[in-house]
Amino acid sequence: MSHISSKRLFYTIFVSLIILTGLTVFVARQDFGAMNTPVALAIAGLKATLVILYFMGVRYNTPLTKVVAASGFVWLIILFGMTMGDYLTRSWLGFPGR
Amino acid sequence: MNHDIKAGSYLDAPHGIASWLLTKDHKRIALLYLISITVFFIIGGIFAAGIRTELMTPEGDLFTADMYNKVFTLHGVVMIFFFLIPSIPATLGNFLVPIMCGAKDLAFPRINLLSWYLYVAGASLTIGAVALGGVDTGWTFYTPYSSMASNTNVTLAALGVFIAGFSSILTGFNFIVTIHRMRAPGLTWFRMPLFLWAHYATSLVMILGTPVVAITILLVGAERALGFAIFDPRVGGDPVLFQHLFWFYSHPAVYIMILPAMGVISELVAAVSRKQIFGYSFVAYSSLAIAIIGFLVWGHHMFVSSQSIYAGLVFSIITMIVAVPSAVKTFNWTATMYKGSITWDSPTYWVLGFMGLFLIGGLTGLFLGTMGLDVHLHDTYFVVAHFHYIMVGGGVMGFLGGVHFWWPKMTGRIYPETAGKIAAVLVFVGFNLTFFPQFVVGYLGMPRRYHAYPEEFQILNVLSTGGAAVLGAGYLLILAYLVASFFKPRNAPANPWGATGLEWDIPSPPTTFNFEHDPVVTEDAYDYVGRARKAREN
Amino acid sequence: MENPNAPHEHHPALQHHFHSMAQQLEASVLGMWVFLVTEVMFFGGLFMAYILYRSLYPDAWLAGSQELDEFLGGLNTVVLICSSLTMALAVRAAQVGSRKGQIVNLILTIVFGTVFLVVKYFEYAKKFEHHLVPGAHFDPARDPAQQLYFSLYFMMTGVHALHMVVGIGLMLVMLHMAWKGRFSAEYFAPVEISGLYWHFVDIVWIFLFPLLYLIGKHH
Amino acid sequence: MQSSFPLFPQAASSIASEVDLLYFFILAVASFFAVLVSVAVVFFAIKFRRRHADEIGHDIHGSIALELIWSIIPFVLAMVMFFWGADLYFRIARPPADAMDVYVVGKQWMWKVQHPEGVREINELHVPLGRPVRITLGSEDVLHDFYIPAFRVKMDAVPGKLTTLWFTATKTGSYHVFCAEYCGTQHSGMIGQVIVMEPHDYEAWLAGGRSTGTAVQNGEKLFTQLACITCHKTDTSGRGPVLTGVFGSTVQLMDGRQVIVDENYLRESVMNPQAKIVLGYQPIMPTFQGTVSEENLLQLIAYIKTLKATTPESPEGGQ
Ligand code: HEA
Ligand code: HEA
Ligand code: HEC
Ligand code: CUA
Ligand SMILES: [Cu+2]
Repeated sequence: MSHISSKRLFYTIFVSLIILTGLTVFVARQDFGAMNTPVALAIAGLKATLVILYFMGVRYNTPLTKVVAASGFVWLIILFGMTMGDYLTRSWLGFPGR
Repeated sequence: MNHDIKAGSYLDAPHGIASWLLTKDHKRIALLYLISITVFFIIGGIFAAGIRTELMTPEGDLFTADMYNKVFTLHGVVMIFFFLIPSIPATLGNFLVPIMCGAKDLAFPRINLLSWYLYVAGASLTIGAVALGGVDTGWTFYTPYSSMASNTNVTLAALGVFIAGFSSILTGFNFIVTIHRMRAPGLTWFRMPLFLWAHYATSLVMILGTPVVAITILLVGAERALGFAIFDPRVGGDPVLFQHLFWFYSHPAVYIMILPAMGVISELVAAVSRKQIFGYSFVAYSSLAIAIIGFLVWGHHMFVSSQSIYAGLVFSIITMIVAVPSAVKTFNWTATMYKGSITWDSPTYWVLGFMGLFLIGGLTGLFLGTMGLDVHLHDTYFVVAHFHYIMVGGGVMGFLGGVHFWWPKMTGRIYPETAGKIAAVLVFVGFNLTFFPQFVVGYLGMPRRYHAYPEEFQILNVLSTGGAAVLGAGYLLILAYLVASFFKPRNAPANPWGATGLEWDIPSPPTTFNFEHDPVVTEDAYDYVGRARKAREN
Repeated sequence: MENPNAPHEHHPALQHHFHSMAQQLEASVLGMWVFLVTEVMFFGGLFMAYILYRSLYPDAWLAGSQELDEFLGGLNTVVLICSSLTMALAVRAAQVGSRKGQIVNLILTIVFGTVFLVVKYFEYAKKFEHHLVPGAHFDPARDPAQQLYFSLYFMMTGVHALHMVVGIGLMLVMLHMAWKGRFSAEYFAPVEISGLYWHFVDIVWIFLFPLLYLIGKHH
Repeated sequence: MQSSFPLFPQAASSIASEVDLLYFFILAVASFFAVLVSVAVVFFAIKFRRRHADEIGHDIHGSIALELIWSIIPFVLAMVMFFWGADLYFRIARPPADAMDVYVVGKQWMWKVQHPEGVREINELHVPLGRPVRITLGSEDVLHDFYIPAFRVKMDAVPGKLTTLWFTATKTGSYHVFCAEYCGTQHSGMIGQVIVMEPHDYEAWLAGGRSTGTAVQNGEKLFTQLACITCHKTDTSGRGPVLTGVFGSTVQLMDGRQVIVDENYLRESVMNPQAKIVLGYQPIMPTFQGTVSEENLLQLIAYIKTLKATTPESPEGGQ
């Protein structure tokens, strides 16, 4: 926590973030078919990771902070996964509402 | 042990109303909470009395249908959000978590006070909604009824619940940081009292689940107030999505209600038996297991909601799995009593009552978790009986047990033992008389939230109402002697039960900063044997 | 590092119930992270609705997204990234004890945040003009399922904007404290945790931008 | 009929006794544990009561073997319950192929029933003994739930979609129908009766009822009245797809997805036509949300389902 990052590191991250923003806008104009959204999300995820690790300093933080930071996302996956698990298996039985 | 007023007790230190309303002392905030939740328990209880009186006869004669709907909605909302969820954590938890950690206060005292104010604000809004004519959606706020059909004060009540949600988030957040960062030297995780483990697990649920229900309720509010469309079937929205979001919180929330009670019972069982808890680490880990696996079962409230059958299968099997840690706890408590030295003071009565009622409540959860059977049981009085057995039989009994156990510590006063025992028996008997018939009437098929019902259900309903009167009398008795104890001298000894734990090493009531010297922990929790040995050596 | 037994340093900002400044800092940082977890779950509910409806009504999402101004969205993304940089620099300035650095960077952060909100205001105004606000005045010629898209658009960006407003308020407090020279190498917890909050708000936008603005730009 | 003080519900459907069997199994397991633990706790509390003020308990810390035993046994029992219950649920969910169709719509605060032959009733449902009945449920407004305790079946009626429920009645008589999902003021008044009749009585009842045309005939009429027919023709000259044989087929959508046409797809196609656009067509079909009631919708669906081979007039409405 008392870790102090260099200004240089911050500028590097900043430039990477701007480049990645340009990249999302660019790839949005390409058609990857079903991969459009995953590509956009991958870039957003990468940007978020950079912010979390360096701007927010998780990289230099205690393991506990790392676990806490990760847990929110794990719980999101539970929420999304199990709810969509319901919708994606609807009507498999072939009777409405089952 | 005969000095009347102990110098420096947190109850006296600064005087005046402002010193209470602006206090940052966790113990005073605990008392503020204790008073407020008692008020809401009484309000919720009056609504319950209304429900039971109406249901004495099959016709709807006491209330109009709309009125009845408002009564049970407010009964549920008040009891869940303004009584049971804050009950143990915000009172006993607030009081004991820092002391058990050996700390002077919670990590964020000011936020702790804020949490109480948020609670009061949320509760006031909901009471405001009552004053303006009530709410009639049921505590579950199911869409599209809540978003489109109901013309009562849903938005206001929902806002109240939303704000109260943040008060519970803040409590959980304070506990987690305190338990991680404020423990006394030597107090390792596996030396912590199980009460702390239970509160840690509860806090996890509070911070991970509550925000989801908050945003969901906000969405319902946006539909009503701004005309947005989120769950609106007319434009393709899905009302069932609301149920997913709601239960994602509200199932884990039932563990917010029971885990702290389990923590209390773990303390009480060890103390009344003067014995090391049986299988300490299993009891500790089972709290975490319940909190975490409890997040994966919410769909068991939706077996007939048109949820996919395959999703239902997954939710059902995990529901059955999450019953196992509760079983582990129950058996460990039982085994703790084996070869203990068991007192028959009033806390013991609450422990026994809790065990019996929680057991029935939990076991009937298994009926509901079984898909084929839940088709018949869903939304009948069987469910009502199930959750009252756990929440009132387990949660409230645990809470009252804790209050009786720590009352001398919190207030420095002693209540009359005999009255305590009579009250416990009254509550136990009254409770069973109220809710056991509901299992029967539920399997017969009586749906819940019914203002009038077919005649053949009447006898069971009359029994239930009679039981509620006994139950109510029990609660009133407790209220009476606890309030009366305030008029008696403050003469409770520091450790009336001869129990272990940091809180029993300090005066009753504690001083403002809890400890004169920062404690250093050198023994396991519940080390009665070690203490006895030391006493002998000295 | 649990319960460091360090001797009392008696820093004026040390609260009575902590043993040391280190313990106090660790507690507040952990606290902020725990709070951010609740924030993740809070937005999570909205993202859940987004995922479901997008998978049910891909066409409505495509059509809705085409109504958003990609340039303004992109601009705001860049503005927020700039603000995150100045925020990180402000925290660093506090850590190294540079009062001037704190003040300059905090002001910049506030300015960027305000620019973001102003841009957002113009975007919202356009939606009203084009009858894209769900409810009574929604353009009846449009597929009704687009109301779901726009409801979520307004909820997500609205709640995000609200967080920005809170963030700016927080920054003003920090600026005041920095002005008074409260922060030092020993005591910078308030800036540090406000910074965490600010970065989090930025992260939310990093996801909102592609998910709301960039769907189907390849058409 | 029921006695005036029953303690156990009548079992009047083929599934009821199966549900009861599972109930008794779990009841036995639960009672066993409830008695075991309660007796143990009370027994210990008496046997090991404190004899003098300074007494403490024995130095016992735990036992891994016991922990395993009392996790594994409940786990195994819980799994038995799960598999049994899941299997039962499949049987409750899956109607037999030869079930007769009945359409039920929930509306604040009544149940509207439509028999395939066209007879309609409100808050009453007449069914023949021994014949599987499949109910397709819709809702006009909010959530409701069609619940027949004597049959041990229940299903939510969800606005915006259709759901199914089935049973085979095994005893004549009349049984409660309850609305089991809270739906507002008269939720507790949204009750009715299922009347189970001998098959020939049922035929007689049907014949005596005022039929306003079969569901299919009504659907066909609506199909013309609502001008569906102007776009959906029997040849490919219409602006919309041909609907003959569409039910049960797989349709290719514009966005690349494929859907199997079931009742809910048909429903959505009428109420929210823009949601799924058939490949090769323009999104020009107007929405009938607000124009077509849920009941009429069920008739339209019944009609479209019969558009199979050459005889669109076939009256049995979805056998
Ligand atoms: C404190 C609150 C609380 C708690 C702890 C629980 C605990 C459990 N609940 Fe309950 N429940 C509610 C409160 C609670 N519930 C409420 C409020 C509702 C209704 C909401 C509404 O609709 O308004 C509800 C509804 C509800 C339903 C939905 C019913 C329906 O609407 O159709 C289901 C279904 O699975 C269920 C199951 C369970 C199970 C399996 C447990 C388990 O965790 C119980 C585990 C405990 C034990 C099993 C006992 C101890 C074990 C032994 C002694 C060993 C023997 C064990 C085995 C053989 C496995 N509950
Ligand atoms: C912590 C939670 C909690 C608690 C403590 C209680 C306590 C009680 N509850 Fe409640 N209950 C719920 C949570 C709780 N309930 C919830 C969540 C619902 C679902 C709501 C919904 O469907 O949305 C519900 C629903 C519910 C119903 C079903 C209503 C319906 O579906 O139509 C009933 C019916 O009997 C009932 C009864 C009682 C009784 C008799 C008590 C008793 O324990 C109360 C005892 C207290 C008193 C009785 C007051 C004090 C005494 C007096 C003032 C003396 C005079 C008394 C008499 C003359 C009777 N409750
Ligand atoms: C203005 C012309 C028009 C009218 C009127 C119209 N439809 Fe359509 N319908 C279409 C078009 C075009 C499509 C294909 C594009 C789509 O899926 O929306 C379609 C699709 C359908 C489908 C899905 C068919 C498939 O192959 O998947 C059904 C079912 C349907 N319509 C039923 C009806 C019914 C019932 C009515 C009257 C209540 C009706 N339509 C009125 C134009 C129309
Ligand atoms: Cu319809 Cu309840
Ligand atoms: Cu549950």
